[in-house]
Order: sequence, then C-alpha cells, then structure tokens
Amino acid sequence: MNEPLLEIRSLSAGYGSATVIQGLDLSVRAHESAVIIGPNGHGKTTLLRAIAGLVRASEGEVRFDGVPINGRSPERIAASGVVLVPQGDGLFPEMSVEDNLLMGAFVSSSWRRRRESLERVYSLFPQVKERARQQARTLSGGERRLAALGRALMRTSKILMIDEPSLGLAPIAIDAVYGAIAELKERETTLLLVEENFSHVRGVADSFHLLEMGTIVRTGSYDELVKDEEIASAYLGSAVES
Amino acid sequence: MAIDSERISRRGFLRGLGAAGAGALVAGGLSGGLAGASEQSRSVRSGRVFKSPRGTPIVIGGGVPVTGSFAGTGLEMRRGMQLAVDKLNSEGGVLGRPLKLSILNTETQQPTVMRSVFQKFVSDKVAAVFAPFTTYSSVEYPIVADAKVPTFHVNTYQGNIDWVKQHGVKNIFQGDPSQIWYGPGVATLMENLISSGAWTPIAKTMAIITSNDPYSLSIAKSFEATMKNKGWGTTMFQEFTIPQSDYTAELVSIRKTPPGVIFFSDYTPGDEAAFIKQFRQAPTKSLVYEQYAPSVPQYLTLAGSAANGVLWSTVVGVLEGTPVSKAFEKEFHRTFHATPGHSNAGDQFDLVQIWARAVEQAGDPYDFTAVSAIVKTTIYRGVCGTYSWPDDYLTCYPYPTYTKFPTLGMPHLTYQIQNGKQVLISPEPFNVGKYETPPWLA
Amino acid sequence: MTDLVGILVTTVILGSIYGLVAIGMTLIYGTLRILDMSQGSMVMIGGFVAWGVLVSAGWSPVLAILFAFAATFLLGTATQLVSVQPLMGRRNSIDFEMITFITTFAVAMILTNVALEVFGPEQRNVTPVISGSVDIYNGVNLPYQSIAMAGVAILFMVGLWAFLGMTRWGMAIRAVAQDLDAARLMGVPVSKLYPVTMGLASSLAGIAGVFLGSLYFAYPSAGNLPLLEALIVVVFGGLGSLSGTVYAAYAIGLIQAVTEIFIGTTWDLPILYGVIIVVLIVRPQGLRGKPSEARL
Amino acid sequence: MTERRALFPDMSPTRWSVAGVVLLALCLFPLAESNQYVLTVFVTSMILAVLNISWNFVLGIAGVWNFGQLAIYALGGYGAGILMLHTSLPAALDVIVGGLMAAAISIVMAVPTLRLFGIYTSLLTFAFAEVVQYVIENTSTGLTGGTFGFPSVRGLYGSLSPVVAMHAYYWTVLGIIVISMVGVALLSRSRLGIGLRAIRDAPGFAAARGVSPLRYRMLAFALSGFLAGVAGALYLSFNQSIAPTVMGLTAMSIDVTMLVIGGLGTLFGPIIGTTIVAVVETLLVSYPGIEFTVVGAVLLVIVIFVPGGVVGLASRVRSRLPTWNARPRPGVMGSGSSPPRPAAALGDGVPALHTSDGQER
Repeated sequence: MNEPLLEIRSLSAGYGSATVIQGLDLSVRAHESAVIIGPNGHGKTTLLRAIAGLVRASEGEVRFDGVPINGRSPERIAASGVVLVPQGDGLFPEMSVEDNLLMGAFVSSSWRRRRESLERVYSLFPQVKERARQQARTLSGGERRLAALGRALMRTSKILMIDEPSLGLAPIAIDAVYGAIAELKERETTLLLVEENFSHVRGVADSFHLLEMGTIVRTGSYDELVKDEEIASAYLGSAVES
Repeated sequence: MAIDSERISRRGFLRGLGAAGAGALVAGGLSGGLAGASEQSRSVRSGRVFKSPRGTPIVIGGGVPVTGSFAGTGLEMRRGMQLAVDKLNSEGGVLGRPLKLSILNTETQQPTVMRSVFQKFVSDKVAAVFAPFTTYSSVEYPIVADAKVPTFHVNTYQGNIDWVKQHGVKNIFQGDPSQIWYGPGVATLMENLISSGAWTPIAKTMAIITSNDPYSLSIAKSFEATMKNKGWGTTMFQEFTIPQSDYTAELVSIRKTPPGVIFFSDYTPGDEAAFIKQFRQAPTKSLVYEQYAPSVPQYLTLAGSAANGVLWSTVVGVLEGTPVSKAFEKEFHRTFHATPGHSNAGDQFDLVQIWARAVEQAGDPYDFTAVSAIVKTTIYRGVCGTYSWPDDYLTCYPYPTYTKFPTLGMPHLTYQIQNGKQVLISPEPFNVGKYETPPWLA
Repeated sequence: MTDLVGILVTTVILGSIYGLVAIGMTLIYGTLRILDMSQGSMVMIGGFVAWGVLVSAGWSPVLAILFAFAATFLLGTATQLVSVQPLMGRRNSIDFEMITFITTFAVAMILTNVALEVFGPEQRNVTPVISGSVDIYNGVNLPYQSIAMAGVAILFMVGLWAFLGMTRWGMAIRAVAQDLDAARLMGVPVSKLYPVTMGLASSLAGIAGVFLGSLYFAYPSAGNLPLLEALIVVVFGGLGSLSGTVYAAYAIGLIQAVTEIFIGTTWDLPILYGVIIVVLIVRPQGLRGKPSEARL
Repeated sequence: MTERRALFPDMSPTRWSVAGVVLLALCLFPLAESNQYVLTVFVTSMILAVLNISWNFVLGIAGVWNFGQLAIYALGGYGAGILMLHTSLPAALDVIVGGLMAAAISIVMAVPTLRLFGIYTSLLTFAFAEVVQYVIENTSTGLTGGTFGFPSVRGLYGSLSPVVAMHAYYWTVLGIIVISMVGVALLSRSRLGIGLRAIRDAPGFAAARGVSPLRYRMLAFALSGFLAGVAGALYLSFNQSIAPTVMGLTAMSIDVTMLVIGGLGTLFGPIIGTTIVAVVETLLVSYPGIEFTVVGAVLLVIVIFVPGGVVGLASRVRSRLPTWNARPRPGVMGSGSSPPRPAAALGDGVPALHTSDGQER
C-alpha cells in the first residue's frame, strides 16, 4: 500500500529532437487527486501523453501499479486502467454521442458491462443523454467536455487523467465540468488533472505539482504553494478574488 | 531455366526435365511419344530414323508479347515456334545442328522496345528473327534490314510491306496478306452470298463495332471502305476499349435501326462472345460477322449455342482436316494440353519450318542473302495453306481475292459456326461445308 | 424510352460493381490514410480463385465467394503487414500517403506478374455464377449474373454499413479513422486493426472479382481497369467517405451509361477522367468528403 | 572552385576527380563499344534519365506529387514529331519547340494543382495523363497516328549512317544530361529552389515571407516540363517514332521505381536509379515477364528499408556517426516519433520522403 499507484522517475520525453520534458519526477497515490499546474508550453500535456503512451519517453521510467509501462503501446496502457481525457476532448466527430460513449467501453472487460455503464453515465450527465443521437461534432464545448468525461467513465479506470478540463469553456460550463469532477473525487477516483492555474481546481485537489520548463519545480498543498508570492501572482486566477 | 528450353506449361517443363534425366532429349518433339524410352541418340518416327542433332546450336530469335494486352496471343506464337523447333530437332536438327529458340518480350510493340529487341537479336547473331507483331511505323525494320538477317512477321499491315518495297529490302517477310485484303475478302463473300440467293440483306447498311487498337480498327475501316464503294451505308461506327462485356448501348442503337450486317472487330474472345450472347437475346434480322476472336477456341466455350450462325474469317488460319494441320493440332495438344488457336500458333509453326528448309538448301544458316533469296522463291504448303512471296513487297497474298489459284495463295478462310462447330464455308476448294441461314434470320 | 431504360439498367449494374470495388478502397483510405493500389490485384485474384473453384474444381458459387473472401482477406492482411506496417512510424509525415501509394503499387506489380508466371497470360473463362438473362424492356437485356452481382454488391455494402455502425470492431475502425490517438486511448489495438481492415477491404474487392471474372474473365492484368475505375469513384465521392463512395459509384455508372449510349464507349474513361479533373478543381474534397480529413 | 563547391556541397576534390573520370569514360565509351544493342540500351536509358531528372525536379525538389509527367514527355515527343513531319524546320529546332510546347502544357497542369495537396495532386495529374493518352490514341485527325503509333520520322540525325547517328545521339543525350544536372544544381541553390523547398516544407512560413506559390510552382512546372518535353522529343528522334504506350501505368511504374531507388529529391538519384533499373532490366531481358516482379520487389524493399534511396543510403552511411543520436529509432508505431526534417541542401542525400508536417503540440 505504501507504493504509489503512479510513479514517474527522471522522465524525459519530447517530439523528434525537441525535448519537452526533462528529468521529471512525480508520484500519485491511489485515491489521491493530484493537479499539475504550470504555464502553457512547458510540458503538461506532453507529460500526460507520455504517461498514456502517446509520446515515447527517451529516458526515465513510468511505473503504474508497480509495473513499468513506458515503452508499451497506448492501447495496452489504456487496457491496464489508465484513462486520459485528452486536450480538445478527443471525441470521434462523425460518430453519435452514444457511439462515442460505447467506444469508451471498448476494452473487453468493460464492453460486457456497457449497457449499465451507459445508464450510469446518462444519470450522471443528463445533458449528454439528451444529445445521445447527435453527432459529436454538433455539440457545444461544454457538452463535448461532459461527453468526453462520460466516455472516460465507461471504462473501469484506476487513474483518470484530464487535460485542462476548463480550457475554452464558458464559466457556466466550467462549473458543470468541475461539478462532475468533484463528484468523481467523492467516489475516491484517482485523478490527475492538468490546469493552467489554481482558480478552478482548488476545491478538488489533494496535492499540487508546479511544472515549469519540463520538470516539476514545486510540490505541495494549495496553502503551501500560494504562500510563495511569485507562484500566487502567476497562477492565481481571477476566480480566487471572487 | 534458360528461356530457349522454355515450356509454357508446368507439366511440360517437368516432363522435359524427366526426359532429359533419362538421357533422351526428345521431350515435346513429335517423336517424343514413341522414342521416349530410347537410350540411343536416335529418334524414331513413322519408321524413319533421324540422327540426333550435334554441334553448336543455331539460335533463332522469337520476339513475342509476353506481357501486355497481346500476351495471350503471344503465348500462341511462342508455342507455335517452340513446336516447330522441337519438331525440327527431333528430325535431326537443321544441317544436323540443334536449333535453339531465344525469346524476348516485345510488350506492346513500343518503338523503343522493338528496336532494342531487334538490336539484341542482331548483336546476339541469331540466324533468323521471328517477330509476329512489329510496330506499324516500321522503325525497327532498318536494324534487321542492315544486318540482312531473315526476318518474319505477321503484322498484317500494308504500311510495313510498303516500307519493305520502298527500301528494296530483301529479307523481311510478311507471312500473311495485309489487312487491306480483309475488306475485299469479306465483301466478296457477301456478294457471293447475295448473288447465290443464300442471303438477302434487309438493308444495304452495316453497323460496325470495333476495339480501338490498330489491329481491329484497320480491319474494320478496310471493311467499311470496301462496302461503301459498293454502295453500302453505315448506321453505326462504334469504337471501344477492350475488355468490354456490356453492349447494352450498342444494341440499343442496332435495334433502333437494324442494319443489314453487323461487323464486329476485336481480338478478345470474351468480348465477342458477350456481344453475340447479348445480341441473341433479341436479335435483329442482320447477318453477324465477328473478326478474329472466334478463331480462339475459348470463344465457342464462352458463347455456346448463341454463336451458331456467326460468320468470321481470317487471312491466315490453320486449314481444316489436312494431314499436316491434323498432325499439328494433335502434337500441339499433346505438348501444351491446349487446343491451338486458328492463326498465330500455326503461322509461326510454318514460318520457322520455311526458314529451316531454306537454310538446308543454302547450306549455311548465316549466309543470310542466300537464305532470304531461297525463302523468296519458296512456295510452301503448311498448316495455314500456301505461303509464297511473289513480289518485292515480300508478303503473302490471299486466295481467291488476289490469285485465282488455290495452290498459289493463302486462303482467306471464312468460317461459320454451325451446331457449336467451326465449319469452313469458303473459299472453295478448302471449304468443308456450306453457308446456312443463321437461326435468327430464318 | 429504350434509351432511358438502357441507361437506368447500365447505371445500376455498373454502379454496383464500382461500389463494391471502391468501397474497400475508401475503407482503407479512411482508416489508414493510404490509397491502396493493390485493390485491383485483389479483383484479379478473386477472379482466379473463382476460376479455380468453379471451373477447375467444379464446386458451387457459394464456395467460390467464400474462398475468394478468405484468399483476398489473407492477402490483404499480408499486404498491409509487408507494405504498410513497416512505414507506420512515418505516419505523421506528409508524404506518408505517397510512400504507401508507391509500396502498395509495388505489391500490385508483384502480384500481377506472379500471376502471369503462375497462370500464364491467357484469359480464363469463369463460369457465370448464375446463367440466363431476362428481357426487361424492348431489347434491353439483363443477364441474371448482372442482377446477382448488383444484389451481392448491395448486400455487402449494407453489411459493411451495419458492421461499421453496430459492432464493436466496426466502431473501432471508424474511431481510428476519425481520431487515431483518441481511439488508442480507448484501448483499440491499432496494430491488429490495420491489417484486419485492409484484409476486409481487400476481400470485398476479391468478391467483386468473382463476379467480374465471369464478365471480364480471369487474367493477370484483369485488375487494372477496376482499379482505375475505383480510383475515379473514390475521388469523386471524396476520399474516405463511405456514403460518398456509394453515391459516386452510381453517379459514375450513370455518367458512363449516358456516355456510352450518346457519345460512344471509347470516350467513357476519358470523359470520366475529365469529370474527375473538374471535380478536383471545383471541389477538391469530392462529393461528400471533408476537406483534408479522412473520416468514415 | 569555390563557386563549384557551393553548387555541389558534397563534392570533395577526390569526388570531383572520380566524377570527371566517369564522365570521360562515358564520353569515350561509344568509341570502344561497337555493339549496337549495348549502345541502344545506353541511349534509351539516358533518354529516360533526362525524363527522370525533369520529374525529380518537380516531384522531389518542388515536392509536388505530379504523376502526369509521362504525358508531358509524350506531348513533347508528339509535338516535335508533328513539326518534323509537317514542316521543314531544322530538327534541332523541332526538339526545342517540342520542349516549349510541353512546358506550356505543364504550366496549364500546374495551376489546378495549387489548390490541392498530397494524394489529390497525384490523382489530378494522373487523370490528366490518362486523358492525354486517350486523346492521342483516339484523335481522328490522323495527327498522332492513334494507337498505331506516330508515323516514322527522320529525327535529329536521320541523314547520318546508323552507326554515326548512334554516336551522335549518345553524345547529344549525354550532353543534355550534364547540362540539365548543372542546371538543376544551380536552380536548387537559387531563389527558385529555396522558395520551392520552403513552399514544400513550410507553406505557411513561405507565404508569410512573400514566396508566391503560384509563380514558383508554375516556373518549376515550366522548367521541368521543358526538360521532359525535350526528353520526349529525343525519344521520338532516336526511335524515329513514338507510341501512346510510352505513357500509362506500366511505363510510370518503371520510372517511379527508378526515382525512388535512386533517391527522390537528390541530384544524382535519378541517374543512379535509372542506371540500376536499366541494368536489372537488361540482365533479365532473356527471362521475359520476370523483370516486373523483380522491379516491384526491389521497389518495395527500397521504399521500406532504404527510405532515401541509394543516394540517401550512401550519404547516411557516411554521416552516420554525427547524426545518429538525433535520429529517432525507426519502425515503432506511435505518433510521437516525428521524422527528422529534411536538410535544405540538395544532394546531401536526405530524402524528401522524410518531410514532417511538424504539427506536434
């Protein structure tokens, strides 16, 4: 039990000859809700993609559930219980919302229970149920995000990673999305979120990791991190004032 | 595996190996069946004893389409040449020396390919070139003309023999009449049918369907021109690209204005079989003439009873029922497990032997001038009838359109399919049957 | 009126053949982003299998279809593994389409010429799956074979549509076509899916070959014409769009039927190419395709 | 010398001397070889090499997947042929005018390709080539000779004896190869070459820098079309005729194989590729039918395992040590591994096939 669910040691990864992440360490315990914050373009998305196997690590190790998973194909990593809601949702645009959800249950263990999972997701996100027959590309941004979350819930996951849940959404949609995330946290889902600032994630996170220049520079609770003036001024969004 | 010992069929090849292993190089030869067990270097046939050929082989070049749209015809040609070579070798070779066939691929007779093939034959110092199909622009002819190597083709094209005449060439022979004889030949046939009262056309019109390759097109055009001169009109002249299996469009037009005669020119048996089948679903009272493809055995299998009544003709074809043609067909079947087509296997079989005879007479295969001069004066009766080269065009001429003497011309053979069989109906005296009114005209 | 019926009948027959050959190409382009030039060879192989089963062995047409399906499925899978899979690492390169265009073309060259070595160049007659014909209207004649072919083609197109729309693996194929990364995040094993997709598409061409074999015969280069026609159809329909391909197949059939009846059969291919040039200039993504994106 | 170095960055003095010796040997070859077949194969292959140099320019350097080049080549041949047959202009002028006609048609073809990319370009140009072939085959005016092939013409050296004419063609084509190689090298160093590569590799960037795709691409098509047309006119001259079969799938597959085997987008690729395929074909000439199987297999192997062709392989072996680490390991699926960007220089062997779209986040 003392070993973390996800443990990353001196990970380096990037695209071609451009290294984006360099010597990064991170660990997430089971049932923990961890958030990575940091400025744009410093490697947050790359980190999640590297964990999911979409980006190949050039150095270092990613251990999940005690097993090294870097080097495995994304589909194998996915089958072992790592779920990523990618930036931009990654919905299949020409498929109906329901087919999108069903694809979430593609892994054979989940496919058997797809009907129950569908009911569960629909009860969780009634807006998604209303749009079930529509093509995914016709949805609004908020609906899309919820559908992507719903799709992630179609599968039994050990860790759920969400890339910038609030990106590009209207405030009212952000509330809906974070409401859903809060509910996931209630259910003790292991979460790894990426956000650009503290504003929305404050309430849902157990720990924060500050990622700058391709590596984690600070780790701690919200209170610990905002004590630092520099961090506070850089990553406290407008939401804090209100 | 060297190409000169080529057997097309795999079985033939394997048998060749087996026979070679037994020490008797007779596989595929006419004597193979009888002499297979012989351990001596002798072959026996019909009571005659032949010495096995010895010494360095005489190589002849065969330029045939191995790939491309004429590859099927090319196969017939190769087999015809091979059969002749095997026959000659089993009879003691040429001047006692074995004969070797070297095959090169002429693809689609593109100028550059033909020139390379001819250059290679010349630089390989072959004793003769057999290139059934050549270019129509004759651009490769100067190569063999300069080298003087005896060359034989059946391109059936007036332009080629015009070139030979113009340049005073003495060694390039066309082993059949030119395409210009098709029109008159068929037209004469039609006139005879009309004048004898065997056939009365519903109109003096023709519908022509032809594939757009030179071979079919030139024949279709020569037919149309000859008929026009005789006062016939054209209701339709339709070109298409092979293969085409659906003739709905053409038949709609034919049924709208039924022509006196339908002339169909193509070389793929499937296309012509498909046409006659579709035509026979709702025939008009038109005589149907199909070009070349019915000569391929497959045509009858494909068309079945729908083909009954169809007329077709060829300026060079294997005669029916003569002793030589019977032996040829039997041996072809034994060697390749297939029936020879009516033209190109037979003409190549003949031409190789014509050349070999000339060599025997000249006494030296490389005395090209002598060999060609002897070929020029040869009158040879082979499986396709009489080959002779009466003038400087170095081409064969048809009987009866050109010469009235059946022993001096190559019979322009017209067949009618009757009860699923090819019946040679013209010209006399080669014919074995008579024209019968096609079922749909009755 | 006769013209009209003729056009209609020709359209349905031609369209169905084109649809069957082209839909596999669309499936492959949509999923793998490659224009599979070996599809014509699959038609040819289907024809030879039909010849072997129907003529040589004298078995039933159903077996011919089954064997052709199996043979071309395996061959299509193998083609993917040999000529595409090793290149998947270069998938993000803009020239990926071109490289695979060339490699599948190389496979087609090899298959054609191996067939030439094995079977020889002559056309082989394939017994029609069904013989006989029916006179529809005033001399417009329709062989049962054509009706069967159109029927089977439509059956397979509907079957493919159902497979892609309703089954787990069918949905996975569409998912991969629309967003590769997301599909992999769902756990779709693309390294298995790709060969299977190409096998499936090839087997459609193979089945088309069984029917075309009895129309056009089986011979080594029998795949060239269907390949060119399929290319025209997929471009017209918009690369990667299944519904577009089906519409385009019948539209091309119609254009061809009209050309044949009113202009002449020599001109149907050039006119089709002319249409394609115009389509590419006016609407590069084709009838139903989405610009720059391949989606099933 | 410095000027030359800039033109051929790969060339060391040793390499220059090797190239010089090879060129000299090639020049003297026909004097030593009297076998007309061997010379025919040489001249035929060298004419193809001219075509391939022209095609490589538009395909490999401009990066436009043009599959209509054979039609341009044929049109050059037919154009020159029609002039030779129906006018009394000097034959050399006919060849040049044939090239110009081909260039004009090439420009026409270039315009619609601007709106397209990738596979659509190839389909459009391929369709164009098919239409050209059908028109040549079916034209009823008798101008082209239809499927019969073009009527026989005298060609450039029709008045010379066959042996002398063979030598004359040999040297003429060799000279044109040398001129066109120097021309391509100069062009790819020029504004045009740099602009074309910019449009190929980074269209947005190029546009922002004021590189007009229309002007550059039309110029590229014009130049490449001219050379292809001259190659076609040489074909016609040498063979005294031309037929529609110089176009079409079979002919195209052989030429593409030559380019890919040699190394697309490299200076010497077309020459080396043409030579290799010609040698293979010539060796297999006595085994008709097998040549295409072999050529197809070689093509497949080269594209998959030797992505830069022979030229790319050679330069990769040479420069393996310094660049090895920068290269991602090949052969693994995964969208993360982006291929290396092509180096800008021509002739350094890095193939255009490796171009990345660089669309990573």
